[in-house]
Amino acid sequence: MSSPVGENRPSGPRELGYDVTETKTAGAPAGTDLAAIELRGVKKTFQAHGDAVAAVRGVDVAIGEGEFFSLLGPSGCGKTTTMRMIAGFDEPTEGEVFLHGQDVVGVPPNKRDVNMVFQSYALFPHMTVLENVAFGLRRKGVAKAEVARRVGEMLEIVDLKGRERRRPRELSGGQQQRVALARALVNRPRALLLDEPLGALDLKLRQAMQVELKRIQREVGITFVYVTHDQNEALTMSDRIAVMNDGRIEQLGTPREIYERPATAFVAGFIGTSNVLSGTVARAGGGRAVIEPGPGERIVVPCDAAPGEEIELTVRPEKIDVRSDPPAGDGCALRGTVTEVVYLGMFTNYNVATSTGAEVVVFVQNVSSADDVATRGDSVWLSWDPRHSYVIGA
Amino acid sequence: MSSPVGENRPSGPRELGYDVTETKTAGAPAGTDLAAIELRGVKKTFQAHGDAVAAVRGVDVAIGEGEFFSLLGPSGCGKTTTMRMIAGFDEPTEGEVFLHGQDVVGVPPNKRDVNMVFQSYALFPHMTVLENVAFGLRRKGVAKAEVARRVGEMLEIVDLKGRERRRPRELSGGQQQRVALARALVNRPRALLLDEPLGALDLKLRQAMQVELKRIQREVGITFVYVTHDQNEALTMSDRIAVMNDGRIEQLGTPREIYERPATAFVAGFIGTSNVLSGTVARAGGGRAVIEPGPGERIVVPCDAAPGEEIELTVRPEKIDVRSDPPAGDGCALRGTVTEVVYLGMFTNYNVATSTGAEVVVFVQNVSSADDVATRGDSVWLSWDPRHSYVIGA
Amino acid sequence: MRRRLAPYALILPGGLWLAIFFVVPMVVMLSFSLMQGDVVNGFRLTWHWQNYSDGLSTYADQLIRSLVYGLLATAACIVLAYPVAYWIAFRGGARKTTYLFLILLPFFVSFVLRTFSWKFLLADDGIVLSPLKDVGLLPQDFHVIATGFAVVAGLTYNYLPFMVLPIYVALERVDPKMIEAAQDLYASPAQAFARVVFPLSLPGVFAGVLMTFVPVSADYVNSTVLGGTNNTMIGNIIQNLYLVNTDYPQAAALSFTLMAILLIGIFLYAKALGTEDVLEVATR
Amino acid sequence: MTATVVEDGSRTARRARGRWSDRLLYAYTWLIIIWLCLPIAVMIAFGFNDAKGRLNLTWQGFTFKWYGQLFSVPDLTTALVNSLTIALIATVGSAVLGTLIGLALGRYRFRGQGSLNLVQFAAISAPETVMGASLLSFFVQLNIGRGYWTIVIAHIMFSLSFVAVTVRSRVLTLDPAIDEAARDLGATGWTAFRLVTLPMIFPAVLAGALLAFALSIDDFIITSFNSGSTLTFPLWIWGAQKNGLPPQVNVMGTLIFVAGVLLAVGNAVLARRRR
Amino acid sequence: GVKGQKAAPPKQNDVQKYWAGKTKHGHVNFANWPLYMDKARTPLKAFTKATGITVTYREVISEMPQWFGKIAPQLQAGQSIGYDLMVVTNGVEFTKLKELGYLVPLDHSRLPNFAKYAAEIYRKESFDPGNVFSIPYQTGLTGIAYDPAKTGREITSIQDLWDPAFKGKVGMMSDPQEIGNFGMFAIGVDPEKSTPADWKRAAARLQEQKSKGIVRKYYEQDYIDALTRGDVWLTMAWSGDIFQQNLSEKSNLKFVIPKEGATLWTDSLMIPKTAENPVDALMLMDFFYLPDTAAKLAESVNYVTPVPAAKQAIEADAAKATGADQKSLQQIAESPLVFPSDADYAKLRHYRTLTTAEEKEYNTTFQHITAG
Ligand SMILES: Nc1ncnc2c1ncn2[C@@H]1O[C@H](COP(=O)(O)OP(=O)(O)OP(=O)(O)O)[C@@H](O)[C@H]1O
Ligand SMILES: Nc1ncnc2c1ncn2[C@@H]1O[C@H](COP(=O)(O)OP(=O)(O)OP(=O)(O)O)[C@@H](O)[C@H]1O
Ligand SMILES: NCCCCNCCCN
Ligand SMILES: [Mg+2]
Ligand SMILES: [Mg+2]
Repeated sequence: MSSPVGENRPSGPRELGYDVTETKTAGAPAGTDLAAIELRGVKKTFQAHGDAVAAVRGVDVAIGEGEFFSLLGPSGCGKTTTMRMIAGFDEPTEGEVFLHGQDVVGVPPNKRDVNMVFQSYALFPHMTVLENVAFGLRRKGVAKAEVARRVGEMLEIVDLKGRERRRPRELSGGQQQRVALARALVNRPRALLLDEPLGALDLKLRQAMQVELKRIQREVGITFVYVTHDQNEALTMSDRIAVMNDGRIEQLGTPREIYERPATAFVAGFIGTSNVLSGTVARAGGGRAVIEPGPGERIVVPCDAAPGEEIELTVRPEKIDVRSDPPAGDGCALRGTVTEVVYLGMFTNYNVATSTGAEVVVFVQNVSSADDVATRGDSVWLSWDPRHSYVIGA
Repeated sequence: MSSPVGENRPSGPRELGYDVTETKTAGAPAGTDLAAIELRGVKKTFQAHGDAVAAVRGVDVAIGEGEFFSLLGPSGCGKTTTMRMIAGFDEPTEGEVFLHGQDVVGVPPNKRDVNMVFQSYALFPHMTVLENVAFGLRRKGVAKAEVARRVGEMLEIVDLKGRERRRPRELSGGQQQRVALARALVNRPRALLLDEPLGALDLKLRQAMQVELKRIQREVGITFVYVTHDQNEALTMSDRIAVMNDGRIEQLGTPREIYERPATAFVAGFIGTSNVLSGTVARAGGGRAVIEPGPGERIVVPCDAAPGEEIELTVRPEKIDVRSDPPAGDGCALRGTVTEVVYLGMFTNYNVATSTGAEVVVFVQNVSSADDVATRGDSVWLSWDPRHSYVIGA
Repeated sequence: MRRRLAPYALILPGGLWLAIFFVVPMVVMLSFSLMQGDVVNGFRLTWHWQNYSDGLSTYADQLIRSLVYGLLATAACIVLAYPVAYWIAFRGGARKTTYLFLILLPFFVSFVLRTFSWKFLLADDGIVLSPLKDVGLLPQDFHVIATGFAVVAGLTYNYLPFMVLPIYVALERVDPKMIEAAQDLYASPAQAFARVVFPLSLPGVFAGVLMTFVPVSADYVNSTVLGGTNNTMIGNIIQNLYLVNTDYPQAAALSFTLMAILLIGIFLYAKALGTEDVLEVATR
Repeated sequence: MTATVVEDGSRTARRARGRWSDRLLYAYTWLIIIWLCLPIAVMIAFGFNDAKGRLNLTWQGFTFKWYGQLFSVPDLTTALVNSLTIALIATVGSAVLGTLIGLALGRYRFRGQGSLNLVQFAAISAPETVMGASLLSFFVQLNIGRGYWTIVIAHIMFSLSFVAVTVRSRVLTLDPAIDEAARDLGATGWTAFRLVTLPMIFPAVLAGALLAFALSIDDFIITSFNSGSTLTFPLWIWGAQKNGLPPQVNVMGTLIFVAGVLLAVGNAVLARRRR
Repeated sequence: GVKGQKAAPPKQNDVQKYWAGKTKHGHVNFANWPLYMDKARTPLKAFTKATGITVTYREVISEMPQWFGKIAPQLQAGQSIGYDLMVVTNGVEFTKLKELGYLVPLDHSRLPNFAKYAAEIYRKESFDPGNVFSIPYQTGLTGIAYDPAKTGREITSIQDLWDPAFKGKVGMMSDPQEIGNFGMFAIGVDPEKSTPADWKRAAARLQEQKSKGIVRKYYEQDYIDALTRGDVWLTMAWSGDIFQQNLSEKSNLKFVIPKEGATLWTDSLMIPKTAENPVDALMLMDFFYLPDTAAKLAESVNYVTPVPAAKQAIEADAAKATGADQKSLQQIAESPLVFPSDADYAKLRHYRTLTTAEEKEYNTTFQHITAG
């Protein structure tokens, strides 16, 4: 299910609030459309205890200049391995890696123009913040004054001015994170690879750092390749997301594409909560199929199924409306009984047992606080726009 | 700001979906209304390096039989210390602890009829799952056959049948967590104390375990005292929540009370996201004050402020509506410009710069996917029901 | 590819050193143990297995005595060291390192010198016994030196820190939460110790035994300095056979016999303890 | 409820539960420490004994003269110098070789690792008598005469594994990503080792080296097998003891002791400051 | 296997072959027993003054078998043992050194003092007839030393070493030959004429002494330390040691020749074949035969000197001295322990010469006791 190279590459201002146009021109030589990073048919097999473990089974992807690109997927799906092949710590068993159009297979990490931010930060504990950040420049033989200037600038950007002489252990988790970022960014790499850079932080700090990271990326305009297994993080920050599973990319697209139109059942299940309903098509026509589980009930699905066919469809919990009387119009309508109401502050979670046999989860935003839409045991009607019923892969 | 003893104790079926009535009668001797756990004026001061550290500054609380009670608060606020005084690992410097009506100050932990689940589980690494779970019963001298029966039953409940012979390190994090739970529950304690039992798990597993824990509590009907610093966790699971800060309880109430009517600025800030607006009262009357930041704009606040008074109010992001034209009626209305739109799957986050000077965050549930309510740079109107403007502490 | 060779490059010098000066000598000694002859007429490899049986029968007393002394001293070390290690690990607080340092102080004085120091302290007419004899508390011919007790005590003294350290390390690793968890589950403090703390510290005891039992059983300095006519240990014999009698075959055979017995003992002990991987514990 | 109500009078007592067992353990620990240090105290004291004859057995008055005549027993001085130089060479040698092995064992998985571990385990736990004897057999077989350098060889041989084990356990706790980070930032393999890995494992190398030094300077049994006619401090004491140890031995023992203590304390202070 | 190196007896031209081209280096390393020269090393200073050769003197020998075990491997490897001159007792070790060819044949043309002053009996000792490899340094006896304050009575007999009253307070020697001899005396056998059957009986007697806990320990040279400390009250001892100990420690120890007899031994000077400074060593050997040197040595160690002319020298010294010194010098000149009469010699017994084959049996028999 991996997308052909470049197919999904963004070609203008993103639908997201973040304007990346400026950074694109800043980061890449004008007039070229070379991808910052390109993987072609990349596979990686490890030999472990005599067994061959296929960590990456074939990845094709092109990441544009200045893009915030996320790799999202469950533990062990090959995210880190993909990243390490870009950085040069592992060499692909098969396939090619291009950095700005140049094949870099065989080039050692210290000769690649990308830098990495490790999950554990991997700060040098015996060096001060300053020495950590200056490390890369010094290795490149940059002049002393220049090093000082650039490090100073970078510490400004990550808001660590005044802590130059501290050692990593004397910093908080968030500060350490920023040192790791500065240490990589100060080298002005073609691309920055971040492997779950927020994985070790607690929720509050994590959220704060997400905002920070995004700000910094916009400021420096460098391509970010971001690994996470946290879907919220990926949705919040990315221009595009590649959802990986078992060594392959299952879907590649903008956050909205991935959330609203998951290409596979895996993606649907991995991103957000989904209700899965199934039934036999009663009527069909005009690109729509209708299931009628009971009197007055109907599930309308935009698909080409024929009557009598058994289909399976998906609806997101927040798309569903709960009401006490049957909805008007010809949208989807389903009757059920509330089995569970959990108040979650911003919204309330209702579990509704429906006549299809499936228990449907509904999220209702708590716009009004006084009264709940329904309580446990209530008989209710669920309704939603047929556009939100989708058949996976269709 | 701590509530007087018992004041907030639930006295009937909770507003929550969880029905706790059955467990109440199961857990407590019928006819008594003794609290399972009661703290009266409890203070704890530690001597550290010659300094006196006041960890708990005066806590009064009564926790009912069969209740799921959470202690929520930032790191270092005294949650663990409070818990340890209930379990008997620390003795209060002042005040009394009652377990089911009996003063237990001075009673060692092994003589208290409560059990604890530790954050790190504290499983005995040299014992099998079975030995771990049987440990407490054996210490109490329960007959062999009885031990076997009860341990078997408990392992069934926590879904660990068939792993009796494993050692803790051979189990996954979630399984270890369940062993810890079983080890405590099998003793049928009066109350179970859980100190951030999910703190070490990753997000996905954490969510799964929340559901599991809640199920088990309902099944066994034992009082749970639950410590967490994760607000979502507390909201999801608790019958009542005590929000602690700096050694004191700031607010005690149901999740809804705490979320919708935070008693202090601290609580409001700690639970969920809040917008804070301020302005000068233009008109007042009928228990309502109105601020008029600009033409056609008004913020209505249910409070007794007099005209000319400067007031500060709070609105939750999900209570606010975004529209392109001014709202009708006499609700709150505020004009602003969208500065940021972040798509978050279930909902979209809008940042709106308003004429009050404050940037207001609005969460809009993504009921319809086709079009965003607004895009960056749009001029919009925000509106909300005056009931949702509240002045903290009022 | 270079990565795959890297570890070999790293271990090469040290590995060679161990191979040439430890492994090969062991093999040479093994070959010696099967030779016959003497320095004057030379030694020839005749696969003379009798060296082993001769050694065993001639020096059975010393061999057994060494093992008994080794066991006694090791046991004494455990009994004496455990409470100290326990106290430092759980109650040492901020002074932990200071206490450990005090325990290690004797190591800054030569082992031989320390042993002579005891001989001096406990001399028949020395500063401890002499006053007691003078006031008639002890008979004139009472003595401590030149007894088995003195040898075992000396061994215990010299190796005690080797027992304190590993037990301390193991106890230090025991999460205090374990004790609380046990008490929470109705264990009295004594039960919490017996069922949780002690079993968890066993790897430390094991490491301590490994570090004391072997050297103690093979020691000869203590028995020479503090022992009498009936306290000769197998170490003395081996040393004598090598350095005095130059009877290399017999010495080599005895050395191997000793080593085999000690290793078998260690493995049996490890088995009994349930330590799955002896090497893992030992080389940790 | 298992808890029984206790009368109010003992309330404060109940709040602070008794700790008599702690006090007992505390006293016991000090007793052991005193026992351990007693011979040292005696050794130091008799370095100040104004002994008149050949034997330094009974207290005959206080004097500093032995400190003045510290080097008046020429062989003793030679032996001490031998001991010190041998210990230094052996320390450096085993620190270098052991560190390399420790790095390999901690960082890589490779064929032969098991055997290397086994050999090291054997080298650590083989009885000294056996090690000394086997090395002697080896030298005898090859017709290599014993002396200064055979002692050095033996000392490196038996301390090497201790250094390797110490370094290995430190390397195991290192985040491998740190080395990769250095490479990622443009450092070559050697630069990464020099600037990043070595400084991080240095405390372990130092600890291992100190251990090696202590083992070497104190070794008697293995040395006695392989010393030929070269004397070290322990060997000299052993030989000289037969007709009474001169007070200079106490003085030198005291000085070595004090130096060792200062070294250890200095190291600890340094480590604390570095932290 | 390791080659044996049994050497053929030296032929006449071996001496020339060895000494040809050897020159004086101005330095010599001398290995000796403790308590075998005064603390000031007077004879050595005189030697340096006379010849310009400096001497490194070390008291590294305290028991014969140990010393042999220590040097044999080096000598076998053809390496220096660190000494050019050493003092070795007659007995199995000397025999082995000789047979293995580890000793330098002496060039008697360079030993004029020996030729001139050595007593006749020392020129034909059975262990080295013709002094091919060795010339005597001192001879002495092994008897019993005791602390009368502790024993509370005179000690006169070997049997006193078996007295249960001294349980745990008796010292015996660990050298198989020394202890074997005493065992033999105890059962009334002349050691020199003993048979393997006698060894067994003697060993049984010694075993009994050990089993009863009478023996404190089996000592080398360190018996003297134990005696002085009070660890033992009576012990086998070498004659001169007691004299010196009394001198230096102001102790009141006594030495007796037990009525059953005592052994006479000879400690000889010899040059190991790997010596680096043989010429200087040979010069020092000869220097000890100057009557003056011999006298100084006898005055300080109180062993039997092989130079009869030393007696006059001591008497001359006594004449010059005054008071207590004079008295003690006179005592030395008259002491049977320094200048035994022929009658004295008759009472003394000699070591039994053992072949390599006998040695093993002999050693096993007695080591079984001492290495208990
Ligand atoms: N050096 C290695 N040797 C053998 N197998 C490996 C190695 N590195 C990774 N693997 C395997 O390859 C697969 C992919 O691993 P990878 O680290 O890329 O996953 P990931 O997506 O980063 O997971 P996580 O979210 O847990 O970090 C896993 O099955 C892992 O066990
Ligand atoms: N044994 C102790 N000695 C000294 N101070 C202590 C001790 N235990 C806790 N404190 C202090 O008491 C305060 C409260 O600690 P407590 O562990 O109860 O916090 P908490 O709410 O559980 O925090 P967290 O969420 O981080 O676990 C803290 O300031 C802590 O440093
Ligand atoms: N103190 C000098 C003693 C010399 C004794 N040598 C004789 C040894 C007889 N075995
Ligand atoms: Mg990963
Ligand atoms: Mg806590």
